[in-house]
Amino acid sequence: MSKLKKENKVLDKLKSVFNLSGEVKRKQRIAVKSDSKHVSSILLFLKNQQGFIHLNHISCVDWIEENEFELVYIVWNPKTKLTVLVHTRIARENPVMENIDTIWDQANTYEREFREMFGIEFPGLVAPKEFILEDWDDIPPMRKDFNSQAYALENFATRPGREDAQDVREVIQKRSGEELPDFAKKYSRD
Amino acid sequence: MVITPVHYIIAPLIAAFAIPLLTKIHKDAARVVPGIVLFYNVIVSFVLMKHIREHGMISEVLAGWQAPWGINLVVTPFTGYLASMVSILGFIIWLYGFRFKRTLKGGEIKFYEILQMMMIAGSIGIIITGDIFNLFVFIEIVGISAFSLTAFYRSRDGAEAGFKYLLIGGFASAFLLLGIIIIYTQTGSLNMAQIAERMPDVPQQMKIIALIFFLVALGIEAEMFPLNGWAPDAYSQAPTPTSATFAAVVSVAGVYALIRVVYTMFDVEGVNNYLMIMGFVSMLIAEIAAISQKNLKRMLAYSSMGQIGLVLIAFGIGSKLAVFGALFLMLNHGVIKSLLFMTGSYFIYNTEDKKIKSLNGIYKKLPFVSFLFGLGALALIGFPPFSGFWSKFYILMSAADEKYIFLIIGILLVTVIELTYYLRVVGRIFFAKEEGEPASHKPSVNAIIAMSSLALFIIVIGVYPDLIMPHIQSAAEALLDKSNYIQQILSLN
Amino acid sequence: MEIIAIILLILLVGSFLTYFVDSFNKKWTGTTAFLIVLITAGIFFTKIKSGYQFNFQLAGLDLQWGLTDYSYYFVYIILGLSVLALLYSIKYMEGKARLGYFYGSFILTVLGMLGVVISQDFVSLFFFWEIMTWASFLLVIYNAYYKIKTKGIKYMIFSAVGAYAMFTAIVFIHVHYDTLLISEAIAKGAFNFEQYIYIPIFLLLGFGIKAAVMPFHVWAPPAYAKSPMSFTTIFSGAMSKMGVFGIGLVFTSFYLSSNPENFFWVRTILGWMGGITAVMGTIYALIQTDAKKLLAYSSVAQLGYIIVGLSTGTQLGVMAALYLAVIHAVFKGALFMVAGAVEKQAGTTDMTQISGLIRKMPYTFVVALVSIIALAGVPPLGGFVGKWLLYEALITESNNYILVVVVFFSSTAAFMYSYRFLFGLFLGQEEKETEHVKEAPATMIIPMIILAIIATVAGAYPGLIFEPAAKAMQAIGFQDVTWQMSSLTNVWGDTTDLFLIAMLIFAVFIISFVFLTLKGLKKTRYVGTKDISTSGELPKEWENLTFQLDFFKPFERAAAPLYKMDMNKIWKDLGKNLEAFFGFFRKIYTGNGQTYALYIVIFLVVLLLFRDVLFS
Amino acid sequence: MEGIFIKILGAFLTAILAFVVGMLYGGLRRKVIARAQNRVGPPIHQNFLDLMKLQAKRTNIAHGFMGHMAPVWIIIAAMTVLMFIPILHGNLWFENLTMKGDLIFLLYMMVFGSLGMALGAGQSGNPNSAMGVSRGLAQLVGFEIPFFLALIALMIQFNTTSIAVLMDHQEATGRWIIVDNPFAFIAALLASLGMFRYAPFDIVGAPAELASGPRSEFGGKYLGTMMTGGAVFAFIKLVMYVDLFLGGAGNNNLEGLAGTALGLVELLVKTFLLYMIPVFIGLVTPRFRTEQAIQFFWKWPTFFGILAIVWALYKNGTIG
Amino acid sequence: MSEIKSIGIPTPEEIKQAQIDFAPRCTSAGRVNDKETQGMVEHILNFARKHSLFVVAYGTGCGAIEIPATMTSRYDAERFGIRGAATPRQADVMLITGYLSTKTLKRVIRVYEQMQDPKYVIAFGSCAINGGMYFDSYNTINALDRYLPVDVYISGCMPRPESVIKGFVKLQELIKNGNAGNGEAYRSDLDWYRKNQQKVIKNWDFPDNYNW
Repeated sequence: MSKLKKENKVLDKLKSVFNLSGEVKRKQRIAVKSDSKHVSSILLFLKNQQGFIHLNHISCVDWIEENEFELVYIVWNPKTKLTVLVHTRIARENPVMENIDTIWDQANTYEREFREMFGIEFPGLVAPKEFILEDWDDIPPMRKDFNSQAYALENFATRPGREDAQDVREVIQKRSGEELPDFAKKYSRD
Repeated sequence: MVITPVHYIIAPLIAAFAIPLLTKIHKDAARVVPGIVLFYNVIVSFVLMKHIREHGMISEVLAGWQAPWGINLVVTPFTGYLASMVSILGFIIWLYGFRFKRTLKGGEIKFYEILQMMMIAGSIGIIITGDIFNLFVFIEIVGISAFSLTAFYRSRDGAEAGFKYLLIGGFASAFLLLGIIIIYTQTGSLNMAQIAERMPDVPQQMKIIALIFFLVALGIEAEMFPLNGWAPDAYSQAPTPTSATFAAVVSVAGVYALIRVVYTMFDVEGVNNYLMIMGFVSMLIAEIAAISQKNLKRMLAYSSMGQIGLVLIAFGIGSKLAVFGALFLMLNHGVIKSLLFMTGSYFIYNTEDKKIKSLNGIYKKLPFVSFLFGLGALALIGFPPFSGFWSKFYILMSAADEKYIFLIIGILLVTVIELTYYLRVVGRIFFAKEEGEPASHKPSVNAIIAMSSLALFIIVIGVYPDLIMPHIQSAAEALLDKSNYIQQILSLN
Repeated sequence: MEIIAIILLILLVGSFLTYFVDSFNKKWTGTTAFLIVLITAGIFFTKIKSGYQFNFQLAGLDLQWGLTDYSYYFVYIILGLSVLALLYSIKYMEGKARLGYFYGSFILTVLGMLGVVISQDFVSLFFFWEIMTWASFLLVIYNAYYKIKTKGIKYMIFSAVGAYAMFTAIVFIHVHYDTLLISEAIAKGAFNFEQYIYIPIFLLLGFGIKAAVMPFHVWAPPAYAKSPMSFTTIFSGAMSKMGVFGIGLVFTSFYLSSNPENFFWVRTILGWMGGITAVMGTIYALIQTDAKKLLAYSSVAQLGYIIVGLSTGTQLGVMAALYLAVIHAVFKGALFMVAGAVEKQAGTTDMTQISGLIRKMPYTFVVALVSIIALAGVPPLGGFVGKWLLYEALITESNNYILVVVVFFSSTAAFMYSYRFLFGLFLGQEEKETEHVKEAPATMIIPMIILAIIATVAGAYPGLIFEPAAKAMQAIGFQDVTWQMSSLTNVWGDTTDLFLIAMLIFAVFIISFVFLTLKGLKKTRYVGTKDISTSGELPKEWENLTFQLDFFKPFERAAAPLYKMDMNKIWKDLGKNLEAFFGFFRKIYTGNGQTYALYIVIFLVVLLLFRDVLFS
Repeated sequence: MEGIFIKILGAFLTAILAFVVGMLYGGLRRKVIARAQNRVGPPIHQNFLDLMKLQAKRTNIAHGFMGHMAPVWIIIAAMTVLMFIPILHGNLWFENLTMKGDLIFLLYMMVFGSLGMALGAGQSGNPNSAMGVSRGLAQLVGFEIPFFLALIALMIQFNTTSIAVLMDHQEATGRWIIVDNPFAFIAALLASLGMFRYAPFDIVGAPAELASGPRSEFGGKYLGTMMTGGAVFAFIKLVMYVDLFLGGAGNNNLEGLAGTALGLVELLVKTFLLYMIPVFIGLVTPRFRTEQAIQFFWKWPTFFGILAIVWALYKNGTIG
Repeated sequence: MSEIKSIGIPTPEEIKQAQIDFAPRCTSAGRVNDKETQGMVEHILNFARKHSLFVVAYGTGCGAIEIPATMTSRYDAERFGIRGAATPRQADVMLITGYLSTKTLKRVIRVYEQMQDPKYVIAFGSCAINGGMYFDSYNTINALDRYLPVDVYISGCMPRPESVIKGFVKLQELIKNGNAGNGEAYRSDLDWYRKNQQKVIKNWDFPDNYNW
């Protein structure tokens, strides 16, 4: 424990200020979970008070079973070399998250991507509507309920023989007459 | 000879007394009678000019006393020329101001008309009198009319300007009287011809001191720097016809008095240089001051002072060509500046304030007046083919004859300054975007006639100066021929 | 009455007549003006021959009007260009306000210019010079609604300074040499730079300002650019040549002189001033974004060449100057007309606003192309001849090797703005804003085409211009001027045959054009300017593919030191400081009566104290 | 009559010679560069194949009249300049219509083509084209100055503006002008680097920056014709340099065909050697920025140009 | 994961139809340049075309990095007359280097149409052939020759420079035989291509007229 003094200090500080749960994952890495309402204040606090001046990344995970999106904000302190991951969850229906590109300009890019790929709305986000996709008219493609294969089959002409995207391993096995190696079975589609 | 020089004086005096009475009979009499009188003066001028061309100069004595003891009126080609010029311009200014009353806010039309008439008559008196004390009297007549006219609007600014004028005019009178006293004690005469004759006997110091008093006193009348502080205020506060009169008539009379004293009475060395230097300084300072003026009438006033400076320079050069140029310029300045004041008055009448700024695009409202103003401005700067060109041309020629190279360059540079501010105004009038909607007062018929005749004069003389040049030539000769003047007056008796 | 007086009277009366026609019927104003000048030109060219003289007296002065071969040469420019400009003007000015004012002043300007060249005495010269100046001033401020205070006045102040410098010189000629006749003054050696050096210097100053020589050129670009284009045509084409005319007159004594060493300094300085004018005019022309301004600066540069040519004083040099005077009037007249046509049809000449007019205004473009080629001095058009003469004069005759490089630099950099003009207005992207633009009306096209034809013919047969130019040179002191109809020869005997060049170029042109057109004729497609390879991107309507701003930025960076010398700023600062200085003097008039009284007293006391110094 | 016929035929022969040699030199350049980079490289006749292919394109796109005309200007300039430069001195067949070149005329005629092509490029509306033109014109102003200085030096040293007279002079004295005025040669040589537009002065068509600049909208027959013109132009420039500084070619005493052949060989050797200078410099240098290129020309080359003039004046007896 | 629908396998009829759709456009039948009809002049010109291939490399995917390698001294593509061209106007060959997203396809079509006849297309890698590992991606097209006529496919993921050169040599062979250059086929079958293209590119804003 004594080794992770810096980490614990930051975590304690955060816990004392905000109502959140969290843990020190490992050296130089702290993960906290918070309500989506408080994320911006936590980030501001980290940036202004604790010296986490750099936003590394924002990532989004679609927890379709729990009907939630998880957003992870990763910030970094260049002096202490600590990284804080701020996890938060928002509802999957009409997802709305607070816009933080006023805190870090580069957040704008991530938020544009989430808006396009997950359909999360960021009120007050000023950016062109289209980011990577052009003329997209389906549900956002990174959501897990989006069926990419079906979409591809429906929209793109497919080379004959590849319509169903069969698992070629069996064919290989049949042709070569060899047993499939274990690692190949492990990643089997079924 | 039925018409004599005394008619110049008598007619206005009688009319001045008669007008209040006639006003009782018909209220328009106050406006018509001065016109008749001034027109009569014009006739007198023509008759007298014709006479002196045929028979030589006239010296009329008053009340039977022969010169040098009595008061005498002298019409030489020189004085005759100036008197004619003054009377004609006076008449045109009257014509212009004929319907003047409508613009009046305070004051009474009859006083205005009487004072205006007296001012012109007094100026003529200054020019034709041969007696130095009489000169003083006429200067006082002009001065008093001028003070009252300056304060005619009874506004705060007008009163202030009138008071300033009065104050400085007081200095002028005092110094003039001092000078006259010194001269009288030394020569025992008040007749200019006789003074001139006896002048060589006067002690040098006395002569110079008397001259200095004359120079300062008459310098005030002739608007010489630094004695001309009254002028901008007086010009800008007086009614416009009066401003025109100041420029065209009163200043001419002032310059005449100065020149008469310097050229005829005294024979002091260095006066010419003095006139030249002071003339140049007046011109320079006046034009410099004019360039930053925001008020149109003040700008024109400073411009007048500059032009008078140029006249003084020419008189300072003193050669025949220079005097010729100076006389020509006096005429041109009278005509052109009257035109500018007349047209400028219509601009001011049509705007709320007297600012140059508010003249923007007034061309569209008053095309003819603007055209005349532009013409006047170009003529005053001295562009051919207008009359202003020739006078400036001859003055510069005479300066070149005397090899005053820096003077020439100086005059031309000052002309550039003059050109700058005049063309700025012209540019504003014709080309700037108009702002606001000032009331449109179209010029009346009499004003149009007055202004057109002046403009016509400018163009005609500009294209064909030979029309007027012989008269000016003889006038210049008469001025320079001092001994002839003395002899004629003293032997004619 | 003398025929010359009648001609001037026609113009004078015509000026007023036009003014009144305008208030009568606006449609006929332009036509009236055109007819008046056309009639004048007709009478002039039929009735008056070179050598004509008319003596008379005015205002006590002996005056003389007349025409030498030299002045007749300039009459060609003035009247020829004026007639074309007025023909052009009819449609160009249609629908504008104050036509009477415009045409009245226009004719007065023509009167002034004609007067200047027919004057054989200084008083008339100055008289007409001033008429020309103020009449043109009225036209310069015709368009400048906003910048009246700076733009128009600048022109007038510079002109006035020049005119007054000239005037000073004139009075001194009168004083020192007791003559007002130009020929007598030259004969008496007034311009010989021996005694009274200031006389020719002042005269050169006066003429030089009109010819927009280096430190005094600042009035020219705004004045040229702001005037209505139909007037700029003669403003730049003919009126600036009046300065050239005058310099030629003054230099007559140089050309005649038996000891030209006297003139070494003046011609060196003037030549360098011309060279620097050319360079500065050029480099400022190529950073302009307004086509009119570009042309205006270019005019300044071209006048620099003419001055250089005059200052060489050699046969080829003066021939170059006179030839350039005509050819510049021709192509620059045409170019200003082009700019005017574009302005009229497209509403602006700002090259950042419009582009790609070539399909909409093909005839205008062809004229612009021909004129620009002539301007750039590329063979086989007329401009090359002038450049050739100038270089050969500088290299072979006047041995001014560095100056020739300066001139060459200027004329090479002129390619840049030549291209910029064509590209900016006619080539490049066809934007939606210019879709409505149509070809200019015929009366505007015809004068342009006439000028373009002249520029073309002058390339193959420069002798047509050399002939009157040679006569003119003989009138200002050269003997045995040689010239050929269609070839150029320098003193070393090297010949360039222009007719053969023109024929060769024409033949190659036809062959390669036919080859290129006929080959795969059916499979060659003409597409719009939106169809360009933009890395596969499809240009959107709103996307800006026009490259117009900072067009020559690399050159600007490379030549940055040259751009630091901004004459305009120096003059502006001077003006501001002077006004502040004047403001100080104005404070003398405090408006307080007591102060004034104090002045009087002090003045009296001072006079009394210094009475012995002042008077005696 | 026969003389004229021979002249016209000779002019055609010259044109063909210039074309063939120019194209071959282009191919040679590619080969040399390839060998220098330790690879095989294209065959020497590669440029002919390229040209043939371009001319054989079935479809062509032009962006309007000026775009269509752009190659025409280049051909005009190339042919006219060619006709003014003597290929072989005193040879009956290669005198090119005997239009002995005036240097100032040549100077102006040589920019004719670039300007015409610039107009065509301008009409395409491609911003890259205009940008390339802007750079090209700026560079032109750069290298014309030293080149002109060198020419002036020659003019005043030998009192002529004609290229033919200069050749006569070299033949008469037996001394090349490179010996008489080496500084002029240096200045002109440095200027020629800009004229050839190889690296480091290939800023006009810089492929990675401007997508080949003015040419970006030309393909097929237009590009092919431009290539032809460019090849002829390269040859002309080389011949001009040889004529001016290296004594020209064909000054042998042999009669008839042998003399002509020897002269041509001499010409080819000289031009080839001269050509290799810009090629080798281009091989080892990266690209300048535009302003750097201009400033380069205004520094040392201009200095050498002025030195050349001083030298010429000294030799001429005007000074010193 | 259960929500993902299973994808129906196309019926044999559909497969047949698809094969018919592809058939005429994948082979070299119906070209303007049959070997039988090819005259002497055309033969010579084809020789020139074969040896002078100006390449516009559309770096769509990972194959873009293989092109510079191909041009280096080690592989020296220039000896075949292959040379980079900066713009489609000058180019003969277009290289599609790798997977092609729908967004890129639009640009590729534009570039292809701006090239001048005769023009050739070489497609790199399995992604360009059949979608490769992105076969089920929502934005990668699977069969390039549905949208553009392709002359040569180079298999591999990615093909090495040797393969690329092999592909070029194959193309040269085709050119020599007069079997390459599908510009005119594209033009004549434009409706079919347009239909396919418009299916992928939703917001179709190309100019109406086809621009060679």
